[in-house]
Amino acid sequence: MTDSEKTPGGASGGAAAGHPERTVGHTGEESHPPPPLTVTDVTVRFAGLTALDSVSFTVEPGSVHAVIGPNGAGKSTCFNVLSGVYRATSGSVRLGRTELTGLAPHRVAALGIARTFQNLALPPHATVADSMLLGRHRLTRAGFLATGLRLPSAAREAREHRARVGEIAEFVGLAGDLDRPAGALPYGKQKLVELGRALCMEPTVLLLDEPVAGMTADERRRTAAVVAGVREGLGISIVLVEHDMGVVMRLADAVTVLDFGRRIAGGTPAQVQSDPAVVRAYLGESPQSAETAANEEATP
Amino acid sequence: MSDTTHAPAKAAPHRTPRAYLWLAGSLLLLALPFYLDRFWLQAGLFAMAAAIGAIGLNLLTGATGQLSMGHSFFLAVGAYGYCVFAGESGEENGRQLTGLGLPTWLAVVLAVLLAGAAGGLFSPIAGRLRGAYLGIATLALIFIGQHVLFNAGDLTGGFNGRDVPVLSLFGFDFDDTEVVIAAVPFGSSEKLWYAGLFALLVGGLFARGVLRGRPGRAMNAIRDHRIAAGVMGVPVARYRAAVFVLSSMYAGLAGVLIALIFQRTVPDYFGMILALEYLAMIVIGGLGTVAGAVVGAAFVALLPQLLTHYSDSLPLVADPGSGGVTPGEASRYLYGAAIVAVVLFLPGGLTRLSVPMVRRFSREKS
Amino acid sequence: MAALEVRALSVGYGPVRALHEVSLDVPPGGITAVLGGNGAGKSTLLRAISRTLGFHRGTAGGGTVHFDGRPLDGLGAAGVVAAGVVQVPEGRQVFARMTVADNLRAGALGARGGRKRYAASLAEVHELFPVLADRAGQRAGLLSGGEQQMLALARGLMARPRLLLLDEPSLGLAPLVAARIGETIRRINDTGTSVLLVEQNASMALRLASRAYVLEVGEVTLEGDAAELAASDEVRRRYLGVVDETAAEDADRAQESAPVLRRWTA
Amino acid sequence: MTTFVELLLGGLSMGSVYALIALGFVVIFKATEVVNFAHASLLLAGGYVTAVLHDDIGFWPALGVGIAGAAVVGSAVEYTVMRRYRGADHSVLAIVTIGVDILLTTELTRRIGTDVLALGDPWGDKLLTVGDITIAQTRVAAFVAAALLITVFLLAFRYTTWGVSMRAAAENPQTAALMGVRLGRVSLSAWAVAGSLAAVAALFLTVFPTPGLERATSLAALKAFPAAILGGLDSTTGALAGGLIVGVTESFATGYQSDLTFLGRGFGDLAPYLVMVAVLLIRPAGLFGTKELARV
Amino acid sequence: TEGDGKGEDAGGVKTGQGVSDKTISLGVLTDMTGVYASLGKSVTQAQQLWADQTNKAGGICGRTIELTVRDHGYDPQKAVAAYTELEPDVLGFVQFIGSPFVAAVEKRIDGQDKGLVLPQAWSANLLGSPYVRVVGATYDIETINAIDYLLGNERIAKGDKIGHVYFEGDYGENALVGSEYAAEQAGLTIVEQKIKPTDNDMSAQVAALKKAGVKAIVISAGPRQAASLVGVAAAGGFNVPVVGNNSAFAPQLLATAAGPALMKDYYIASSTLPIGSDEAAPKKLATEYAAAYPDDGLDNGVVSGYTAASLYGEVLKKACESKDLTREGVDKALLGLDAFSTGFGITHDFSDPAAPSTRESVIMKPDSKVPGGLKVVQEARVAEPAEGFTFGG
Ligand SMILES: Nc1ncnc2c1ncn2[C@@H]1O[C@H](COP(=O)(O)OP(=O)(O)OP(=O)(O)O)[C@@H](O)[C@H]1O
Ligand SMILES: Nc1ncnc2c1ncn2[C@@H]1O[C@H](COP(=O)(O)OP(=O)(O)OP(=O)(O)O)[C@@H](O)[C@H]1O
Ligand SMILES: [Mg+2]
Ligand SMILES: [Mg+2]
Repeated sequence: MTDSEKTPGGASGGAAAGHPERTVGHTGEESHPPPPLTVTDVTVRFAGLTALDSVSFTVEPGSVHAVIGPNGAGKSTCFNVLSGVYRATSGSVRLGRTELTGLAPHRVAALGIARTFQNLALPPHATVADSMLLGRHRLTRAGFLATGLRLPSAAREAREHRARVGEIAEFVGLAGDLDRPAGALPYGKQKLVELGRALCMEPTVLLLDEPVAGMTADERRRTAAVVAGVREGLGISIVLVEHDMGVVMRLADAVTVLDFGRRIAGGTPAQVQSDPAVVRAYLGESPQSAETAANEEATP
Repeated sequence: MSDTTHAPAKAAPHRTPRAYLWLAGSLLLLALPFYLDRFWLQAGLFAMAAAIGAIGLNLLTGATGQLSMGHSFFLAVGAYGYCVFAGESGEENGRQLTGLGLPTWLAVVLAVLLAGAAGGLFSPIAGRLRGAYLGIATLALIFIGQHVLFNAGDLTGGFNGRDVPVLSLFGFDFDDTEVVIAAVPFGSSEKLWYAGLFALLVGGLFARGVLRGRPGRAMNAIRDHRIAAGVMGVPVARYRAAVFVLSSMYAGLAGVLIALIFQRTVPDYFGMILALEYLAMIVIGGLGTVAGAVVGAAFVALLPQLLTHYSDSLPLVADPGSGGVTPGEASRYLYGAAIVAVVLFLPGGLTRLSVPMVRRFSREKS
Repeated sequence: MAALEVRALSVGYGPVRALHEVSLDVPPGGITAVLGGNGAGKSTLLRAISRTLGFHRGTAGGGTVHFDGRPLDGLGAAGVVAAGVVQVPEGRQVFARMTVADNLRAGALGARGGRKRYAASLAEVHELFPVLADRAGQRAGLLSGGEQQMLALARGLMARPRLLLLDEPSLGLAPLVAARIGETIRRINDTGTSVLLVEQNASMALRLASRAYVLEVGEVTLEGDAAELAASDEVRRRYLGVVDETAAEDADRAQESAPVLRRWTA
Repeated sequence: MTTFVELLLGGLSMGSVYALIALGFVVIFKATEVVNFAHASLLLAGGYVTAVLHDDIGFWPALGVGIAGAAVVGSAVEYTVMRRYRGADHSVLAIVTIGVDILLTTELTRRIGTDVLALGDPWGDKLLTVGDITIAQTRVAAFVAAALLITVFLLAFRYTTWGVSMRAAAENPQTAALMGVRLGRVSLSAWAVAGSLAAVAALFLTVFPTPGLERATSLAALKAFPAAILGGLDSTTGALAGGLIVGVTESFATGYQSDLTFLGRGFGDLAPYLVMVAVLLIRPAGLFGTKELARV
Repeated sequence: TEGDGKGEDAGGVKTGQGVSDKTISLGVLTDMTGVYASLGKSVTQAQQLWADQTNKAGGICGRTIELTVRDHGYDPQKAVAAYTELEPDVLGFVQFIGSPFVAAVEKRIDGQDKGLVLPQAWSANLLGSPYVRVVGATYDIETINAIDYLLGNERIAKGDKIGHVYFEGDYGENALVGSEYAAEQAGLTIVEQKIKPTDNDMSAQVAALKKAGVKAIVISAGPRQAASLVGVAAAGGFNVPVVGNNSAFAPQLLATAAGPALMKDYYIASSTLPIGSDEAAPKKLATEYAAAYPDDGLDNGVVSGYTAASLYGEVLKKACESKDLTREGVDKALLGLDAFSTGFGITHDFSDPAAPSTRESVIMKPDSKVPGGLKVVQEARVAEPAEGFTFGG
């Protein structure tokens, strides 16, 4: 396994997230790192087609692991398996020692695996704050009785968690929009709400499906910084699906490349980018790809 | 449910004027039995019962998105449950009836629980169905209910129903033996008025708390995007079932109250029309909120009463027989028109009348 | 005279003001690009042109839109399509419960011309996105994000529009496909279709377009020849993501000042 | 044995009438995803027009006018009421149709008053006898009519863009509009069609063996609910299948009532609903309805 | 003003609720928009007619009669509400359609209200209350008489099977009690077919009864069901006599496809002469009603409505003589009334609240030529099994 060779601390990609030693410090003493997420021989079949074909990879604790590949390669399907939305036809997913395969989504969530959706899954009329508070569901306890009878415990809980939601909104840059219905936000902002909602779950593993889609270059940079900040601040593992190679390059410690449901390559961003198979299947012969194209523009 | 999101502090400013309204309103409600005659009190009581039931339905349909056209079934369970639990076994016009003769307060509790259980039994089916399919499937409940009511004679009394045991709490009977309070003779309606008011208040506050709290958010999430809700950690199936039980319990309570008002259960009452009226209530009032349910219930329950009461003086009605529009018909017209008009001019329900200003408030705050 | 003329267009969503006095042209047979950040009003602009603001409780607060000298203001959404202006909406918006094939049929609803024409268009889009041919029978909602984006685009093309409004066509597409989209846009443009292109992949947009506009918080802040704009610092930094020294510094400063989320303890 | 066959045939023929009503639901649901409670009153309208006219202009013209009339009523409802609610929640729209139904039904029952109106159909109480099996000609006619109409619709949906426009409009009005679908026209046509279907159904509901059209006729529309659902609310074939199943179930449950006494008497009305629930448990979207998606 | 004028008037007549010096007001709880609309309309109009006539003739006890009508459209809630609304302001109720609702308020009537209520229903369940009084033979007895008619004319004999198609609810099920009793007396077997008011097509029922091989059919349902049943049976060559209760016929049916079949071998049992009879009283009523409501048909609802109203009138007169127009007075007056006849072929005896006011039934046969569509085939008489029969006993 090439990707397991390098520790997230020394991640060359980690440079973007700034000061390596601090990152180490974070994933190191300050907190026990999250357990590794191991995907082994996962196969998913739908009537007629194989979306995932015995795919295996490991997400090292506290690392950013990118999964890339052509459209329809099986990336989101992979996420759906990790988050319990789809049940793998065969193979297994483990978080540390706990088996995830076959668990219902809410059980997976309970283990601290949070995700964002590629096609937005935000209730358009609910306010941003509400959507984010929903993310706190697994961390809160107040049930029908407690809330119905307005027990003080419920009130206290609500207060604390609203405060935290505020912090997270501040962090992703939604502080101003908390009271607006998500449907009224522009596409890019809605993407951020999804990110915020996932963060509200205080995850140990964060699955991001195309977090920067529909953003301008510097918005992408900012979002990338946010993601880096998450990894830095919380030291959690992040699985990233993204077509913007620039962002992938900047954030990822390790990359797994899928094509037609098969894992065709893996390793450091640099290794992958120069891998002929990847270039053929995904990046295209021409040196440019979405983001690097920009640099090429800059130097005519 | 926009104002759910403000921290209490934020909500504070526009609370005070409301508080006064609440106070005035509750005083009025408490005073009414001293001024209104039985007819109006009864109308009010029907409205209260309806409101309780509607709150339940709004939890289910409005907040969780499980369309139910079978609500009246659970009302029936409540009503008849109470009769069976509280009633004595014995002969009642030519029928041998079974009853457990439990103390009435206990019977109320058990009836409510029974309704909840009925809901719980149906929830696995409900869990598999969505939208209109669930709606029509729940219709089946009504037909089953009617069938049982008519055929399980020794429990339900068949077509002519059975007498409803008088509710008595701490030795105080809610019956027609007149108690004179402040020179006003108190009959069953006057007494029940306060019981109903209390039940509605408690039920309303409880539901409001639920809707504005963690369960409420989970319910809305299930309504808006089931998969996402699951991924966010909401046990979807369990919640859907729980809400079904809760809403059935509200229906059960409403059923008990209705039984007490009728003083005799009438099987024909718990039919499809009633179920649809409940649906109308929450839509007219506003989906997913307690206020919506209450306002809608008042509207749907009281309007026909008003219309029939003043039917003689309605515009262009002819007295019965003289061929023209009879009062009955006139009130039907107005009722139908009212439903269409309300939904047309107040999309989002009657309660939307107030919400916009609240919204603006919160905007300025943030 | 321009194919599409937008003059002093203002749009609001209830209290929210989304567009203010926006004017822009799409030359006949030309490609015009619109850049802008989140919430700049790009989608709103397209909605205003395709007369679908109503669906978002938005209202045009003034200004005019002309296509080939004909005012579009009076028309309904369908009327605009009949006039030959077709929008590919943001965020895919495929008919999830309908099959891929039916989605494409739906796309052709607004098109003039009979079965032959239809067959021809179908062949084209299939050749452009082979996956749509393979999945003809699959329900659109089950496609992958990118596949849905392809479908949305293909569906737009089925209408054989005279003016094509594209809202972030390359959203969620693999680089290879994104590049191909670029070529496609140029190709249909060569066949005489004018294009109004909203695209976050600014480099591609500017490469394709002849004219370009930059929208910020609902107002046009920059406009002109695409190449010129591509050269301007502002655009280079904000939309092309070119990190020259100064930019790099403040980018880093941004990094430093970027709030760091502390762990939650409770 | 003959009883069995007679019950079966009776059930099938009655079922085909339910199928016609169900098809009315289906068309409107396809186009708007609204469960239309006003269908009962459309039925009454169509029947009423036919009934009052047949004496003067003869049966077939009267039927024609009746169908047209119901179509007009349907369109009027769409144009004056439903159109105003575009984009509203579906359960809201359902309630609106209830309001509309109250209005229409009140008006029509007022006109019908206490009469039982004959529709002057050519079949009267004539029977068709094969061996020792007899069945009313009206029912044969109903069966044929239903089969014809449903085939027509299947073809229409397959070979015209109408079906696609409908489904597009129903699933996502905004995008449909972007495709050039004229939402107004689509739902208008749907309501018109539903109306005329209701009129045809009304005819077969009120001719022999039922005495004629009167105020309670519309109640029969309720029977079409389980039919439409268990067939699949958005499926034409489903409407047919559902209708027939409901018809047959009902017929058997009634005919063999004395053998089913343990279920309690008067089981006939309940049976279709039980069958419906059973079917839904296995196929939550009905026999032919489109399943809902599970993909994010 | 009007209403609780407790006390006495100048003439020393004690008065109570609903009686003022000028007026006696009576309540009418009817259904003119619901399932029983056709019945409700006729009954109400007939009673309105009676009130007008009485007032023209100088009223009763120097007071004019006032009818307050409430149309509950067969909705329990509205019905109970309407009763609650009118009860304080009226002396009693000349009409109360929907016996489930009567049952619903019976406790209050017997308990404190004590106003005289004449329901338009003939279910034996209503017997027993001194205030809720059924005018005519109850369904069970009516059915016994009907079956006896078939026996008497040798249409059926010991050992035969007869079918009974009946409504769910008090009407049908009370009739069933009667038919079962009659069957047991005459050694017949009943084949039951329970239906709901929404069933309009009796094909399945007929098929079932045919299979069972019944020799005759009793129908205790609405006019529509009767028409369908008779029509289907006849068309299918299943030629057995059919008898129905008084509610199982409406003249409008004769115009429908089933008309001929109905006139062939269908019989109705009822506790009044048909309005089409050429006795004096029915004739008079027919002409006057037709004059008052030219565009409404004549049916038995008119007769029973009118009968009930005139009974009330009779009782009021007696109460007036004994100078007591309070509810108690009225109830007492009624109990004293043991031979009441309005010339509709039957004398009623109201002295025993537990017994129906009569056990006689007239047997009639549809005939399109006479107004009201019914002609008498057997004068009022009591079948001897009916003599001994007591409900629930
Ligand atoms: N529920 C399903 N039923 C049938 N096919 C499915 C289902 N879910 C996914 N697929 C198919 O599996 C393949 C992989 O889909 P997936 O969404 O994982 O692709 P992806 O890698 O996310 O592509 P993109 O980058 O465009 O999002 C696609 O071809 C899709 O059509
Ligand atoms: N339905 C709506 N209701 C209220 N405000 C809205 C609505 N849709 C958009 N807005 C507001 O209008 C402004 C412009 O939104 P718009 O979607 O046009 O931006 P955009 O340029 O398309 O952004 P993006 O690139 O993220 O799609 C934003 O401030 C947004 O909040
Ligand atoms: Mg994907
Ligand atoms: Mg946009």
